[in-house]
Amino acid sequence: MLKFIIRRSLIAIPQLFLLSVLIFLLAQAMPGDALSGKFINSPNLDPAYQSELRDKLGLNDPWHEQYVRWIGNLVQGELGMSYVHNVKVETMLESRIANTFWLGLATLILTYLIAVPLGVIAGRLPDTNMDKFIVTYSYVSFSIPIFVFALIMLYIFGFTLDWFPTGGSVDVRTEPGSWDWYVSKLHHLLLPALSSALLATTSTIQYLRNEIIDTKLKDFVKTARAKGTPERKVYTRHIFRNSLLPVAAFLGYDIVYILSGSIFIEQIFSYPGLGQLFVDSIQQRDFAVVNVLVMLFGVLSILGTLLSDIILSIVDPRIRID
Amino acid sequence: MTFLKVENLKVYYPVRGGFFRRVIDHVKAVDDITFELKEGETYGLVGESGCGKTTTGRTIIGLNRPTAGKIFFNDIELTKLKRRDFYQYRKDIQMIFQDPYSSLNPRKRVLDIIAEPIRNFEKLSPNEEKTKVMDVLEKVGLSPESIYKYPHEFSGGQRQRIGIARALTLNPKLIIADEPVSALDVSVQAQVLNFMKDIQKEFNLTYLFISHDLGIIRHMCDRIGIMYRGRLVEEGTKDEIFEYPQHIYTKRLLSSIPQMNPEERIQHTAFRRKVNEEFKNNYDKYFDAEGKIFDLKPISETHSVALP
Amino acid sequence: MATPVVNNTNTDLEKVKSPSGFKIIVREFLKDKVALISLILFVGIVLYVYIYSLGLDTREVTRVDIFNQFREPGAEHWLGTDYGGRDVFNQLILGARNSLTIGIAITLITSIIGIALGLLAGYYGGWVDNVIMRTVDFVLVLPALMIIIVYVSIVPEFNVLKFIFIMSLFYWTSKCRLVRSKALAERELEYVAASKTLGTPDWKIMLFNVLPNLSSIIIVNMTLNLAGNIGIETSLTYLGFGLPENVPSLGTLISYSRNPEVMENKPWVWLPAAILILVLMLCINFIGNALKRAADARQRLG
Amino acid sequence: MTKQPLLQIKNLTTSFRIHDEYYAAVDNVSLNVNENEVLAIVGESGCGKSALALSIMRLHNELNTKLEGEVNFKGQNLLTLSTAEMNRYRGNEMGMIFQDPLTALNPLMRIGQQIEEAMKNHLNLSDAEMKARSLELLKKVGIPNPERTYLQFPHELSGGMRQRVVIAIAIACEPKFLIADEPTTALDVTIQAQILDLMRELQKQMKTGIILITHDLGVVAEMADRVAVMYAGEIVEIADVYTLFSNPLHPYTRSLFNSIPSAAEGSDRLHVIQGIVPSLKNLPRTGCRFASRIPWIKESAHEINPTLHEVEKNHWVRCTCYQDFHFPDDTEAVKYDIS
Repeated sequence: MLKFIIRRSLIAIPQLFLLSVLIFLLAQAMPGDALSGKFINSPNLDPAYQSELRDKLGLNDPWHEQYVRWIGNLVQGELGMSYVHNVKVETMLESRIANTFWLGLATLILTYLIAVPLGVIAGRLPDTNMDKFIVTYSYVSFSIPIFVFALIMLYIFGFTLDWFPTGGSVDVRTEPGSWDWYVSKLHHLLLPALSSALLATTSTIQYLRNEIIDTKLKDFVKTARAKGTPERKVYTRHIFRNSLLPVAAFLGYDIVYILSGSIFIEQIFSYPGLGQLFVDSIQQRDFAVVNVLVMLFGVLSILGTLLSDIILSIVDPRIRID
Repeated sequence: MTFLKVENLKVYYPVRGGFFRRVIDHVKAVDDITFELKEGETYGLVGESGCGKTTTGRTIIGLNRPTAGKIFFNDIELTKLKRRDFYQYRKDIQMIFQDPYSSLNPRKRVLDIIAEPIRNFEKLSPNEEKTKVMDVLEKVGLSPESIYKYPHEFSGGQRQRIGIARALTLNPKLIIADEPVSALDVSVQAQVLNFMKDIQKEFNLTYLFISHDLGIIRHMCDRIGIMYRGRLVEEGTKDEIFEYPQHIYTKRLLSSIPQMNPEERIQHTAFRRKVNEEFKNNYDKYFDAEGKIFDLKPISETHSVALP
Repeated sequence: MATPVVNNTNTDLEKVKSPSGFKIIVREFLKDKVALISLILFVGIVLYVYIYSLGLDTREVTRVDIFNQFREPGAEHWLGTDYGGRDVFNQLILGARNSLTIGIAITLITSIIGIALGLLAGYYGGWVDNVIMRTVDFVLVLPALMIIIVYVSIVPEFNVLKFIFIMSLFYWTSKCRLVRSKALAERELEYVAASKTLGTPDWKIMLFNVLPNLSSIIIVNMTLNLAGNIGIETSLTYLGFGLPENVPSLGTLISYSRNPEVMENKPWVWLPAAILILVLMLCINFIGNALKRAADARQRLG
Repeated sequence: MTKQPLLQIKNLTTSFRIHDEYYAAVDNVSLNVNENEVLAIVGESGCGKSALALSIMRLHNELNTKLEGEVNFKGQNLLTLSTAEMNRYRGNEMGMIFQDPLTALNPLMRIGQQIEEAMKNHLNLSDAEMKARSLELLKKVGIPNPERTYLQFPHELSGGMRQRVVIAIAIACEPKFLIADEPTTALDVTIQAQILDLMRELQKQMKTGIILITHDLGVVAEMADRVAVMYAGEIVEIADVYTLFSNPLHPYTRSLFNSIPSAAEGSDRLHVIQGIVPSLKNLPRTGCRFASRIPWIKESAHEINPTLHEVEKNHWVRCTCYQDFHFPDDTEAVKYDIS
């Protein structure tokens, strides 16, 4: 198993490298020095001064030197400067990382809280009305674009019914750290997380349902019954266990899915997280911030899928060999 | 002139392992085997799963690439030919497959299935093609009207006949039959086996008959090669193999076949136990220090055994 | 010769003649009323949209008329007007047409790429498979949406073709994976080996033997992908990084809701577009899933 | 007979639902199995032999299966029991061995756990006792290194070893009765011989009653005490193994024997049974079910409602057509297109 994990991790290295090259190339296509954010093309600046500045910043060096320097800075945690706000990118990320993390975590928890029971029920009792309802829900949730769904949720529960706040991550009037503050945070989190989670359940529900239906027909389930195992245990020990374990491996992919969805969710709910920062930065053409965010999301994606594969190898003994 | 000669054939598959998935070892699916087929005979290759019998058949017809060794067909070295020439010469060799369900493309009509080789090798007008296909169908005992049907409209035995019809369209000289009846029920097996014997006489076919079932092999074959772990352990005529087996593995294989006579089963079990004990105790006598099988040595004109 | 000619009683007994693919599909739709309604609704909407839009001129429709700002729905303007005084209904039709057309274009392009690479990878296996699948793995972990957004905002002279290009660059992978895994399984079936022994060249086996056996799965997948691609296009347009301004999309109308005033008090501007997307997506999905069941049923019989 | 049979099947009918209609795969079958006896049920695919095996253990999907008749085990009709009551028998006094040892074992559970599951259900043993017993069982079924295998997963074992594990599970609670459904079909011939020898030995030791389901007459000859031949859901002939092999009477039994290229003797042409095995939906429900496959036998030779006749002691044959049965001569073969 360890061997598998190491080998699988080794695949992530070229992926990380290619990702960084891609972002480097994108950055070259952006105006100014999008990697450090220290320099912007501007018609207001004296051309001679601009050229001097380029030299000073090393923007005329060969590309591989620039690349190595950029990577070196990244690794040391120097992410560059925001053109627009003229602060370090790290500073801009700080508060937003926490917000996105909590939103993501809440979404994940809600996703599994909804998906696992529904998938199990549908798989256990296929072709009943309950199952038909769950399957229809999973089709519907699969087909609605996240931004449409989020908008409708916001319109209904935020504006029309006024059950949830329609923007922000916390009520600014509350004292940070106080009980009310936490409650307010949760209150702000709930609607966006629920909107995202209700759609993220699709794959888990459908996978679980099909897997349980398939597993029920497997010979080893017959063996278990032939041993005289009580029906309840046949389900828990054999059917659910065997079908649920692979679901654990979806975790990484779910993280990736939820992250990319956060771009829309945070925008619609005006939730100050990384996704919103990304859209704002693009609109303000604050490319240094944009680059860091693309890199960050890419790295998280790579780590997420890596995590999935590792979980799968732990869960399924057949993969450990190899 | 030799009809088919397989000389020192080796088929190895790489085993990858270690950190960088380098080739660390080889699975020796076929490990240096030599045998010959005479025109008109049926040669049986027998062995248990994984012994390399199927790989041998598939390599002769070009589905697998040999690692080393030569294959001669009518004195032409197939293994040396370029791709295109290979197909020209190789069309005299055809194959009958194991599974009558998966060996026919479910999306194609019988006409298209049987005409496939004609379209590859002969330029015929659609009408000539149709006549030829109907002709072949009639030969295998199916109605010529079935050309517009799909495979799923036939039973297992009929499908197997369609497969045979397809193999017959190019008038082959050698047919490699890879477990042609093991997917079928006993009564259908009989039908296909009888039929294979009939067409053998009619078209003067040579069969390389690959099977794990010694009963069927005995029924069908003139000469037999016993394979074990990628090598031939014994080769001889049907009677030599069944009446005077020499190698311990052959004996073991034969003693494993269930006796059809319940009166003798106690003796048979005892005999089997004896053979198994000999297999364990005299292992060194039949296998070299590394557990490898020796090269075949002739003990009579037709009978060879892998003994030191 | 001993072989007797044809025993027709044999074939008669075995007449379990399974129905053709088309019949199975018809049966599946007749059985599933939701899918049938979806199909009728979808075809109706598509026909209406394409025919009606023939009489519309994009420039006319998008001309700003400041005096007609935010008219509520009424006789003159079915669905009212937006902040520029433009008729919402006309924009809705044009948007739907553009979103559908571009969704279809992207689906076709990504399908061709995905099917071609997937077939090659699955059929040949080995290093070909390795190279293609590692590429797929890499594209899959890229933050595609973000990169598309970056591309859209920095590429000079952005237009529809460039949008289709960048979308296609990222969304061929799932089809490639699907086709590859199916082709891999198909390759092991003996009919492929049979074709090889009959002298059929590889490209013919791939195109005329393997591909037709994957067709139902591919069609199902394309249907579902169409919904997905329209979803992504409208999402991006909603954020302002999708279709350029001269090509209105359904996402454009919805994006007006980013103004809280419109969101809360003038739902006629954005809600119809949102509902239309919803209806289209649901229709496509129910159709796709009915097709999927038909394909599964066919597989059981085949 | 004074002694009560271990298992008594009376008029068992097993029907499956296909498109809202029930079709009997096992049709009115009655059988006895005694203690310390191996009864083989032999037939081709689709004859209902596996459905019969599953019916005894009641392992069918209950939603689309209907069971009628009686299955009496030690005087208790199993068909009337609730699932929970049935579970007291399964794995305890009745064990089952399946065809494919790979799929019969849970891929995600260690071998030890899978053997102990049966014990946990029925025996009151401590963990240590269970482990000791599992190791003993593994040794008993001929696993060379029980300690190691105990901790392994199914995919780490070869096919023969897996089937040994399946047997170990089946005999974990020392059942009085075993059903073996094609236990060697998925195995190579040398492994098959080993498994058959093992089963024979265990059977003698434990005096188990066994129903052995198989399509292979060779396996029957090696293993069985008595044989029932099934065709189209019915038993067509039943006799002790020596009688059946020396004097088969029913046309189907005789045809079956004649279509096998036996390893013992080499005849040139094999007998082909005319036509095909009818599918469940098209099973003939009246008259002699085998009649359509021996068309050269005149209709009057068959009974209208064929029953089992005891032609000699304990040798039963269905229908009267066996008296007039002969294999087709050349003119009949041409007339009825028999290849």
